[in-house]
Amino acid sequence: MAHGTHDHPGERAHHDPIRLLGIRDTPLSLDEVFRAVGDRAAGGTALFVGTVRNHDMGADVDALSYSSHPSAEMELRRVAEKVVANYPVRALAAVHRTGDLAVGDVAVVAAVSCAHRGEAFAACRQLIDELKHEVPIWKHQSFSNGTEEWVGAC
Amino acid sequence: MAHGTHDHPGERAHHDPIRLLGIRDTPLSLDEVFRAVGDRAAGGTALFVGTVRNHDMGADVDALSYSSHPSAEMELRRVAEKVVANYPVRALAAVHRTGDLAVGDVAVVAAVSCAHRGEAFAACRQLIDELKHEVPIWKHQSFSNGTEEWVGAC
Amino acid sequence: MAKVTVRFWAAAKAAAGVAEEPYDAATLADALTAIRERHPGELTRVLMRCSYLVDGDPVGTRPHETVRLAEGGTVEVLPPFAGG
Amino acid sequence: MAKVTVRFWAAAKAAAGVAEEPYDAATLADALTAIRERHPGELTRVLMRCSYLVDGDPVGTRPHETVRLAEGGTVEVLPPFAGG
Repeated sequence: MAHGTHDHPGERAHHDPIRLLGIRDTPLSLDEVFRAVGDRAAGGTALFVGTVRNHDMGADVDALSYSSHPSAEMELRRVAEKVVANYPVRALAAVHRTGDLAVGDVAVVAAVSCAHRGEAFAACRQLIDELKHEVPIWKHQSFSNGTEEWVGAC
Repeated sequence: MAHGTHDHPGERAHHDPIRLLGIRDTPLSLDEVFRAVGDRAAGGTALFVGTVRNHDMGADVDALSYSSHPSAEMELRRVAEKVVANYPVRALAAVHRTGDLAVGDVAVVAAVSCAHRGEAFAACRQLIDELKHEVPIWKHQSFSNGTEEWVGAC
Repeated sequence: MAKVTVRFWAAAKAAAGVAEEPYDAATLADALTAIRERHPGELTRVLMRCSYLVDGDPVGTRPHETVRLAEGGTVEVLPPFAGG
Repeated sequence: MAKVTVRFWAAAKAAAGVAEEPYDAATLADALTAIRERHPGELTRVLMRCSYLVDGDPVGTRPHETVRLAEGGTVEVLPPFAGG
């Protein structure tokens, strides 16, 4: 990443690029996450929004709930720090919803701003992939045929 | 992409996945683009937002303007159709700003919703990459040292 | 032998029917054997996919018989994560 | 020879100092030679990176001497695209 001489060289030292992390039982806002990763030096922001699908493995999803372990925010921070160590991240944010969600509700929003778009895409992809694997969050689905499932557990 | 029997099999036939395309001289809204790609069957939406950076090639950017050829919307549609042909896209949107922009202003928003996140990232990446190469839009930058530049032209 | 509290999460809690139970066990392997004896059905199946925290720390890939439990300690049973 | 209108866009328009000019030329190659003769400075440099539309259609990689111009037609000069 090229830094110009007037490019506020102290910026990265003074501002933590990890701008917003959260596990929340209230509705998520894409706009809040995008505002959190605003950075005058960043040209590109890649975002990922996970929403509740109306189907999974061919069955109709009626309702879905997420729960989390108390260590989830700490593990999310660990994942974010790994992404910041791997890519020239200007700003990063990730929030995950818990509680009861309906089809179409936003379950997770991840965003990474970088000077260039290739880095932003790669960093955002790592952030969401590792969030899903490393952060202790569980998903319980109820189907319209009356069955239910803890995703991945059985 | 697996379709369940209750997965509204006619949906893709009836709804064009290209939901919103535009070249506009008014401010862009991330929220408008995200709402345009809402789809009850899509689990993941990848988005890219390009904003005006405060620096380029080491020089401070003061102001920036985009202009476009009258064929730009048609070329944008051609790019969108290519992405839809290459990936199992549920919904796609892309808008590009023209006119005078300030540092931090949103220049472009691209979004793709798919059933799975890997496809959404790949399709969104192709959408923004080809938009930049194929759509006749030009960028003029003014720097704080008084110089100016037509990006890519000289 | 140590007296420990075993805490079940998500699918494991649903299968156990309780959030936590007391056990007497010297190692994580002993505790898991005791859990399987007390809950031979669904919970035993879920356990095959779980990871564990002992006193809050991830056990990771350490052999369970080498993980010693302390008096008054906790074992947490975490089913596979499925965020996003 | 055909009478055509050459339309300059963005950096090409800035370098030409005009949005469009009339030319007499039988092929795109002839038109570009005439443009370079009339604008030997900055515009000639910009032309090296431009693509062209003839009557609205992209010329692409066709050799310019094979692209015939029609009476009353248009040649559009497009500098490199730089959206996003």
